[in-house]
Amino acid sequence: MSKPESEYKQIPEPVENEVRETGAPVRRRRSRQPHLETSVNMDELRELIALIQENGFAEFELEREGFRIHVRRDLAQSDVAPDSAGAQIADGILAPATGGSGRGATASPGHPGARAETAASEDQDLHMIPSPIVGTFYRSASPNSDPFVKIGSNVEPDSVVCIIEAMKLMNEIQAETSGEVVKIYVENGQPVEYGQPLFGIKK
Amino acid sequence: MSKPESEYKQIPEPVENEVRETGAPVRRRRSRQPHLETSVNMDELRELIALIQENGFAEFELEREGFRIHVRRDLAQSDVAPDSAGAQIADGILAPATGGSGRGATASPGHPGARAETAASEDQDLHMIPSPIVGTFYRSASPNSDPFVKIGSNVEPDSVVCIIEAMKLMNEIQAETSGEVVKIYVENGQPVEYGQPLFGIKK
Amino acid sequence: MPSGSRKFKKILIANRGEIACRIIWTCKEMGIRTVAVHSDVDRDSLHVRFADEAACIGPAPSAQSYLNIPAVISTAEIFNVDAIHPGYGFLAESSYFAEICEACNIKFIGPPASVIRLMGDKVEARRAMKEAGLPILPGSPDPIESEEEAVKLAREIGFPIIVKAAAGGGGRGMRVVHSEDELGRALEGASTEAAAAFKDGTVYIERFIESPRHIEIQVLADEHGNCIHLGERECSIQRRHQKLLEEAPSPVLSPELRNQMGDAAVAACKKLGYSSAGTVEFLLDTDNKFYFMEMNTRIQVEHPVTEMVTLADIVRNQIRIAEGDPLGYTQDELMIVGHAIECRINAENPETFAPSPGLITAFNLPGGPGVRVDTYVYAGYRVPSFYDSMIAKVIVHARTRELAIARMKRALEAMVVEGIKTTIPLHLKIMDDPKFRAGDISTSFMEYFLAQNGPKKNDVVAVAH
Amino acid sequence: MPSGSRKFKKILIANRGEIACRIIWTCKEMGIRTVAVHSDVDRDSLHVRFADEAACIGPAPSAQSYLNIPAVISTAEIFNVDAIHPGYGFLAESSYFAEICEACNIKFIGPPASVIRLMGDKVEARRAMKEAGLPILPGSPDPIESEEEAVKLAREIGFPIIVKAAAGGGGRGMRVVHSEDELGRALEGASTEAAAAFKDGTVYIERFIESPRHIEIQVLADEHGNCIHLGERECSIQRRHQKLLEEAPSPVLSPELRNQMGDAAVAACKKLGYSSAGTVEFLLDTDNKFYFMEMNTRIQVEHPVTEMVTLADIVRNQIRIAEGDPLGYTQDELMIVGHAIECRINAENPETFAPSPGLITAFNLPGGPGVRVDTYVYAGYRVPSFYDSMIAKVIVHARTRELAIARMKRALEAMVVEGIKTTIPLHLKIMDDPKFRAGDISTSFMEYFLAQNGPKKNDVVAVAH
Repeated sequence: MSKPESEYKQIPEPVENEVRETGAPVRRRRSRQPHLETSVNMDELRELIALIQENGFAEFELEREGFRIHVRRDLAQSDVAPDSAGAQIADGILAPATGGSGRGATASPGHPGARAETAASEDQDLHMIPSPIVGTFYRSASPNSDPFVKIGSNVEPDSVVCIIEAMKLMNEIQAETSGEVVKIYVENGQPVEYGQPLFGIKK
Repeated sequence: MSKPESEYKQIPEPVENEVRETGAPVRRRRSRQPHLETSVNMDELRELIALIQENGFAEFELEREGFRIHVRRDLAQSDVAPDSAGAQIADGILAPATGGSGRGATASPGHPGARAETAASEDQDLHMIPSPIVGTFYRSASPNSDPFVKIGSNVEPDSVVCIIEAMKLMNEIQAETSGEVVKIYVENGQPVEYGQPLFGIKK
Repeated sequence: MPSGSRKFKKILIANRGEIACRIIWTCKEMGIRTVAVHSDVDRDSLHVRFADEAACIGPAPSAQSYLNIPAVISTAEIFNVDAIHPGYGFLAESSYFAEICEACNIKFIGPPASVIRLMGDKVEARRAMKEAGLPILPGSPDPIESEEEAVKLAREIGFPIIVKAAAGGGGRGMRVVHSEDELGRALEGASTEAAAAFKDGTVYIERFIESPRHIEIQVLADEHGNCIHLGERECSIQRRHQKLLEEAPSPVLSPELRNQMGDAAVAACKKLGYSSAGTVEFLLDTDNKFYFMEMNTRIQVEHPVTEMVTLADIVRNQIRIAEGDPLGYTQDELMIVGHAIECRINAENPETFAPSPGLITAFNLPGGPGVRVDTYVYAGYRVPSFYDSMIAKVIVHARTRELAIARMKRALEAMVVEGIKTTIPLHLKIMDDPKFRAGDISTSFMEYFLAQNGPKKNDVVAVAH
Repeated sequence: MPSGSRKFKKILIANRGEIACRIIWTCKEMGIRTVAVHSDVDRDSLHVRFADEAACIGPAPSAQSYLNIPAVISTAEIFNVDAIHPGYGFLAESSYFAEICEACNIKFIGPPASVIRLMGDKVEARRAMKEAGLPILPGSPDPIESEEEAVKLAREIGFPIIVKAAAGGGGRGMRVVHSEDELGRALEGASTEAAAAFKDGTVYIERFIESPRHIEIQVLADEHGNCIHLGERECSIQRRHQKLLEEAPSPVLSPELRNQMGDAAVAACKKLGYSSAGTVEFLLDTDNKFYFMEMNTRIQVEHPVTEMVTLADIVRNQIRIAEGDPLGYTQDELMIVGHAIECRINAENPETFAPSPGLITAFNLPGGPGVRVDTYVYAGYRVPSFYDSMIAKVIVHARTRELAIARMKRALEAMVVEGIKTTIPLHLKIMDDPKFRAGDISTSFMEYFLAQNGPKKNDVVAVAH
């Protein structure tokens, strides 16, 4: 940190139209819900579940080499919320998908978000604050200042919860929700990717 | 049929050990039940579920070499006999394999047995007499003699039901079961492949 | 090791799809680690799976992910890469991006930013290439300022002429003009279209050649002034200026004409100070006269046909050049063996060309002698609707063009893609076309072909979800 | 068209697996219809799917289906085929089958039955090839009748010697003998093993060469007396006399030695009246002396490496020769470009070599430059336990051996086969072995390699159901 000129190297100004829109980094705010996309087998499972739903089975169970699905539907009380049933099934599928079960797949060992996402997926009832950009996560404004938030902190939508450094620019991230911080998924100084869960908020 | 020497051309005698066992054709008898190999993928699973649905099963369970499927359906009234249900599903899996539903597949348009087998799979309760060899199917000993059997004929295990010509040799095929001939799946003079259903017998 | 030589330990690939995989294969062969960047809908793409490291850099729209320079650079810095390979499309021809890489001490795998910028402006490129000795079509050396100027110039050149966007590409901002009274409207139309597409309404005019061939020369130039060409590619089979299939060599080029065009391209690149792989595109008229059209300062989709007939690995050459190595062989050592054809397999309705993204339910790749497939999809993959529709390239190589056509047919017949529509049936029909088989092709081929094989009146146009 | 030329309209392929698919690809390219035969467990095999017509000819055991001559001939007659291609294995080297085909007026795609029979008897083959001018190892020109005769001969030759079965192949009925007192037991053991395996206990002895290379010459001969060779294949990487990977060209052959061995093979084939494709196998000792070992009168598993470096289609040549055509090119026109390697991917435990049949749950094929895959399996296919364990061949081609090794590594890394065990990890380790990389290989390579990389003591040997 001795020579800020070299550390905080200035990016040349854009000179071409085609990419100017995405030019120099600016302070951003998170704009998206957490991403819960899963890998390959999800599609088959989605089809399978659709089939089960369409056909109105009371119970469905499938077990196969490290993979097992079991669906039961109480047809007597059809007012059971289908959403929660769907969520449960999605959960069962999410975990192995992250582990790289798909075909044609070698896991990406260096994938910065892999571990954190797995952890995050366990916390069903929490509201996630995902990273709006790829960069380096900092819990405080400078090495010797206090973290913006800790476990137990209460946040409002405009509370700054962390900084993500990208291309030497410090982007303050706001909570955009209110509630209590109950989980912090990433460590200070850790790289984060787009959409990676940062905080779990209990409303 | 003018020159039997050329029509019924003689095959040279085997001169090497390695294939001598399978040498000249001899009269054979059918010796094997149809093969019930399974392999499961989404397409087959979809067919399976459709099948279960169509047949209105209350419950379905299949377990095989690391693969197990169990489906139960809430039905107010159901008198489906479980034994025949099992047979139906086994047939259901066999049929599409012949039809070429798998991936990477172009149907074999010239496949001599495709149509007949599909037809045969519809006749669930019949005992099948399959062809023990590949060859040409004849219903009678010569063009101007009567067919060995007709619809309604009663057969005993040693009854000759047809001739299959292979390499100019006429192979008499015996019924190896007793009962009434209710279906004849192939036409006189038609090529048949190994395992292709020839007759449906009602016990 | 020559001075300035630097060995890359890790490369970031600022792209997706088959070209990202293609670059990964060569990096693996060279022992270079790879970092994939991807949008959030591309998590299941094979380039993410086969790269050593990967980061999601934004949501599906390209502008927020694959064109998001701060996100790409930030990822490059986090993963501490030595170089960035831009592939084709996206940031590949952004001189701004190349400059940023340079400023951040990340080697941009491509030519100098100044050359990218020069070749990106079609008017400037024509002027520069004319100075460098390449024949150009009679026409405006400068942007057209007024209709009067255009009329005067058009009279000099003689009709038909073509109006083109200076910043153009992909056929947008173009108008063919057959007579003086059409000129005014054509200028206006082309300029408006160009302004909308490229944010630059500048247009120029040049002589229009009916039914030319599109022939391009692949060049390789190192940073030490060495430059060679790898022969030509025949890319005349186009629909709306989008190439559909490409061949090497061209069925009509004599060895003399090949050398003449190749030598001209090499001489121009040397004068330009070009380095890396690049492609000089020419129009070839029916008298075998050739005219410079434009230069692509990047790897091209159709590079594999050249690789098949020369056994060169063009991506490896790009990387070695970027590392500062001199070219590994000379023009005299180049050998062109046999004939190669590439068919672009797009997720499109083969009759209406409507995009057909969606879930691939079954996938079988052709194998056997002389068949190469570059792809990033697999059974169970959902082709997203956000990007280019090309899902695979099938490339064949055989002793002769006739054998290559037969090989392509059987390869396409053995290729199974279920769940989405693809252009495989279209390519199969092209392989059977008598004019194609005779090598009697030009950039008007597809107009003729589609008139003969167009969709039947009552066909339902199925646009997938 | 030369006299005796006949064009095939339809060919029956008396085989299964990847070679049946391989033959179908070429038939499609030649516009020849194909008939597949298959056992009842092979209904879902790709050769059945991609042939124009198909018939089930028997139950799973080969003797009742793929070796069932009446069923094959009967099918050929029903479908009215012009010719039968036997592939390799099964009926490919049955002179009896070739004779039956001839008697039934069906062209057997291979050499004359008399040549197949001659080359099938290893003692007779050695005598014939010696007469035809090929160097053979010092040893018995005749079957050994008694131990006394063997002792006398062994003293002349000098120890070590090897006892071999006349009808042998695949390493059965072989014994290396280092001293006179071992000789009696070796003769008896080899003869007993040969009698059990081949129903013929005849043995002979010859000089044993320690750590030779296995080098084979690919020949093509037409029915008009023309014969050429396509260079050599290096097949020294074997385990229990089963080839695991093959290369072309050999890392040690000089152009002079290649010509010498090739010319010798061609001269011998001409004297023999050989036609079709064939392979003359040689042992090469450390002094670069070569000795005739045996001749394979059929297409070989490893033929693709030759196809990669010569751009020849060997199956096409077989068919054209069988049609009565003269060879399409001369020895002078042959060019060997670059280096090719083939890895045989077997459904086996890569450490214990126990067979691993079963359901393939995921399957991804490598693509990109210089990679060819010949296979018949797919995701969802169940590898049967009745046949050969080879499920695929991965072949790469690059400018140099070093680049080919790097290419093979990345291709194997991109190849995913889940649900069964395969030899992919074994091949990956071989690619990293310093001796292999240096080209320092012989037929003893795998003994050295497995001693270094063998299974750990506590490994559970997983034999699949």
